[in-house]
Amino acid sequence: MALYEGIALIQEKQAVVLDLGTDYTKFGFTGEAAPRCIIRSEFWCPSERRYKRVHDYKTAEELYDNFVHMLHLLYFRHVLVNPKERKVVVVESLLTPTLFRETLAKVLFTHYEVSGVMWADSPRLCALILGTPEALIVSIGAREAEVTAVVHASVVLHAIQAQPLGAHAIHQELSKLLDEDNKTELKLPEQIIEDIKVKTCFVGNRERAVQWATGNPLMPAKSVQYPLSGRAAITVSGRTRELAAEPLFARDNELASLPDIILQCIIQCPIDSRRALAQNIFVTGGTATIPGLKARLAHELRYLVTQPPYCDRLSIREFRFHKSGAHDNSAAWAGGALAGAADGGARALARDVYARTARLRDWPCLLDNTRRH
Amino acid sequence: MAYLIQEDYVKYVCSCGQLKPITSLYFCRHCLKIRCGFCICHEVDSHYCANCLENMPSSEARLKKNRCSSCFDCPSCFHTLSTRAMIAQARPSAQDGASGDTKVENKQPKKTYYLSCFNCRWTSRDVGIPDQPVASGGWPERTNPFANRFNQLLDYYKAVAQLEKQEKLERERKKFAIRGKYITLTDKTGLTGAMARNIAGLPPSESGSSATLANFTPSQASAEVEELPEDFYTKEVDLKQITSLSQRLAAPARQPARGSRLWPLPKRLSVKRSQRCRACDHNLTKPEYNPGSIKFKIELLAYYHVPEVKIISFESVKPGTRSELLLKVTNPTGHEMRLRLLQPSDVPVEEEQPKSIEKSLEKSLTLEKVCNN
Amino acid sequence: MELQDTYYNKSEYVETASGNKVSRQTVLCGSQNIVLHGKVIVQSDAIIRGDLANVKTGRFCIISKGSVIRPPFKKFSKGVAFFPLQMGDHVFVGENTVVNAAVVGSYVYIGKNVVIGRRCVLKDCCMIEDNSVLPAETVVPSFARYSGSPARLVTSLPEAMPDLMTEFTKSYYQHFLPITVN
Amino acid sequence: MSHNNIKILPGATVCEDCTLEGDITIGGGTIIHPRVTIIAEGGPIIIAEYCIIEEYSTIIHKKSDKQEVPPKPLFIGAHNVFEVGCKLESPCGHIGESNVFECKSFVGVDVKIGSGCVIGAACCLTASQTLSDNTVIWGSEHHVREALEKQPSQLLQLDFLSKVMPNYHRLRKPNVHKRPPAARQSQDSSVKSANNV
Repeated sequence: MALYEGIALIQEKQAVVLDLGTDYTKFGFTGEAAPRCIIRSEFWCPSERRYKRVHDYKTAEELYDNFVHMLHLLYFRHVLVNPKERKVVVVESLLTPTLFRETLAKVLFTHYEVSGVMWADSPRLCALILGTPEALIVSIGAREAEVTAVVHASVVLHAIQAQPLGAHAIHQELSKLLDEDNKTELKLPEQIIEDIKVKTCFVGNRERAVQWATGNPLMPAKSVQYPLSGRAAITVSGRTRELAAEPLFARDNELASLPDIILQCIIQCPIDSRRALAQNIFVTGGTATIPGLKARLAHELRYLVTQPPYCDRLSIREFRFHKSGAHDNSAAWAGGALAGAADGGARALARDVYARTARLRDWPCLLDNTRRH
Repeated sequence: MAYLIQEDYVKYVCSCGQLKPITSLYFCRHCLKIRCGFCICHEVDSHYCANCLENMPSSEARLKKNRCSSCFDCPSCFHTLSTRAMIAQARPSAQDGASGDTKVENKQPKKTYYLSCFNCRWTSRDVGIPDQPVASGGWPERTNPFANRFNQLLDYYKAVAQLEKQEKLERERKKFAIRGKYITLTDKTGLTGAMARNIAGLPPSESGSSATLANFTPSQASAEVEELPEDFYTKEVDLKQITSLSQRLAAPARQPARGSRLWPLPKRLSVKRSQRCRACDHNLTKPEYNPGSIKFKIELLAYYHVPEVKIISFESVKPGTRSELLLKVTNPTGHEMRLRLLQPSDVPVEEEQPKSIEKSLEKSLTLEKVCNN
Repeated sequence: MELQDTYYNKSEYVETASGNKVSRQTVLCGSQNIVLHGKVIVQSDAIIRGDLANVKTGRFCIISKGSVIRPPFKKFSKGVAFFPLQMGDHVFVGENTVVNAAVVGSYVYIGKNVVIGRRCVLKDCCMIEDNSVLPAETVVPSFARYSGSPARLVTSLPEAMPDLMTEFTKSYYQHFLPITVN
Repeated sequence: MSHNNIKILPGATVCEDCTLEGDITIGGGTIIHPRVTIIAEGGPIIIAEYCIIEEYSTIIHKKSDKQEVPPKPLFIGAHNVFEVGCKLESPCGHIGESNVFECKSFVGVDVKIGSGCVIGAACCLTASQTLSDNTVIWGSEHHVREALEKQPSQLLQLDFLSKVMPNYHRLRKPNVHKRPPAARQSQDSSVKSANNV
């Protein structure tokens, strides 16, 4: 038996790693340092004659179709391998809707007949990239920012924090500020807003942010003329460039800003792990690439922890940050590539098991998270 | 042809329940059923470059990461780059007219090559890539800045997985030892494990992995976070020098943020696909190997077997009046065909259609089980 | 839908022995260098630049109104040469389209208002959608459907493309009927 | 414009099958393919040397309300290439040298163009803007970048065309034999620069 296992080990096809984000999908092979492709999570829909986003769905059937089209595109246009009899590592958030993951499982197993799927949550995969026992993963994606504490390769589930502080929040603010700059309703398409953000926006340091808020700013950064097709160029003022990402740091009574939820996550973790977590913060996700964001986050954390309500409840004053071993937008993916390559997919849910049970393990489900003897 | 430029007025019911125009349907002559792109199995048949139309064996394609070795895409606009020749004139010596030897050499002007884009006029000189003495290949490659760290991590986790496996085996063996009955010769000597490792090309178990485990250093967090450079607030922004997100993501391994870091992208290969009926595993289409060929070895299209219905003319439907609809039905086969038009009341109630994919999966799974037993 | 009949003014068109129907309102420069292989329709205000280099089309090609078929040039170290332009059978070129390609294969559909850049190669069975721009030296592989500016692959075409194009161009020719206007 | 005043300098190749209206000067070495439309309704149009104007291109000197009297000319520099079906509308002004107006591009009235620019195929510039030298615009989204160097000159193509075109086309004869001194100067300088390339 063992001999056959050995041969199976050799013949096992290189598995693929799939990270299906809201805006961008990362796809590639295990054991490789970077994904083969990072493309928008959308596909050409011939019946509607437009690009359709995978995450635009109303019913489970529609989502099923979206997955089929998207995976077809990924397999046959980008990585160029047969999906059949090949394992998949799916990188997912812990807060992925059940419908989404179950439909994805159905598509992978029944439509593409993959031999196994390893479901891996992104915080633990990010922790793999670091290799430290404790890590506080701050993942700022398209829709949400999620703060997750990983202690000894386990996620502290009750401490997970998530707020809609992602790229979309920035886009909304940016388009509002651009309208103010140009004194008209511009109604720019999402892609152009994104391009303006990528090319011009940055996050200033805390001092400047305070000055903006109090209304007596320093010299604003230089404004930019952004050319548009078919109409006059628009002005992107220095104020807009600097303040577009400000919603991430905006505090109100809810205490739901990005630094707030990081501190709240630490508070909710076991007391003996808090210091280690604060000293192993890892900021990742596509939105974390905005210049200056990480520095500002550090300033805010160091300031806020001295303020109520945190000053009484947390004795931590030192925060340390990791520099990532992968690009920000594909750190979780790279963790998936590591995890998939390391154990050869031994932890994957095999197709025949799925066919027998037709269910996935999921942490909110009592069947999976209670100890059975 | 009308199928490509008009909306699909006439749709056919595929055996899986989807409605599709006749051009995207297949006819399995073994099951005698209509199939569509959704309910058949797609397979990668051969890899080729869509630009130079050269085939690449799939093993080589895997090695080269599905990239053509001679064609490049423009990193700025993603159009195909063209190789252009320049005759380098050895100016200084010609002006000097020094010795006879150099003159003889200069008589053969040296040709050098550079890459240039006809769409956006980007050239390999824009980013300072030196001209090449040969027309194809030889272009320097850029590597992933994180590749080293990734490989370290990979080695480490492989070693961890190995250790885990060993421990597990050890435990199993102990279990067996207690029971006493099931000891086999191979298990006792541990022969197979070593063999498997040997075949797999892994280092012999103990020494190597423990060394990697010992030498591994987890990522070090630091209190310092890269601050935004001070001149960010005062510098003019040159939009032409900052790359767009799509330009960055086109090279997932490097993600250059500045235009001067753009590098020619080796062209991604395309695949020819063959398609297979899921129910009977027979090929529905199989293209010829030659990339330029439009012929198929097997081509079981519904278009060749199923009567085609076309609308010749129609009257708009008004309540209470009869409207005329003129249809043309063509029989593509050389055989007689019987045609029956059903009244709405004759249409049988469809029940099992949406299930058919899962059914076929279940069938194939039971087949597997039979084989295994 | 079946194609509707298109009528043309009988006095406007010349019909050759091989069945080519060529409008008198076209500019056929260097007509001795232009070979239309039969049953080809060239509609009014189309320009075919045979003076620059040879232009050859296969059978059942349709060159619509206002389109320009123009052999491409290439620079060499010792001068410039215009390349002959070859077009296969069953090719449709839409209205106001500019074709600067080197080779257009058979069963190719080019929409209207398209720009095909210099020395492009369109392999057999491909489709360029309306208003697209193919930059110079693009190779469009078989069964590819390109769209946009610059044009990119959007999706693939059905395997029956040769039959569809054959039927389309043939029925276009059959439905291209003369009427006499006094 | 009721009367046409077309001045064709020696060495220019101008097909008969094109529409030229108004006061137009065509420099030596310039080639005008058939079915070109040049309308100088708002003032004279001066096309310098070594330009190529391909089929169905349109150059219009638009009438405008705030026109000066006498109207200023629209001056198009040397070595410009107007590809098939492009359209240039301008009230007056100056187009630099060595620009390429690709197929079906459109340049509206308020656009100022330097030298060495490329207006990509089917790009439609309507908003008022100024293109600095060596600007390249392409695609439906009007991506902009700056080319490293000027667009290469088309002298070789011009050479070929001026030899071949007379064999196949009826041409308009050059009607100005004495070059106006201003034109000569600029031509000389452009020849010099061509030699340098």
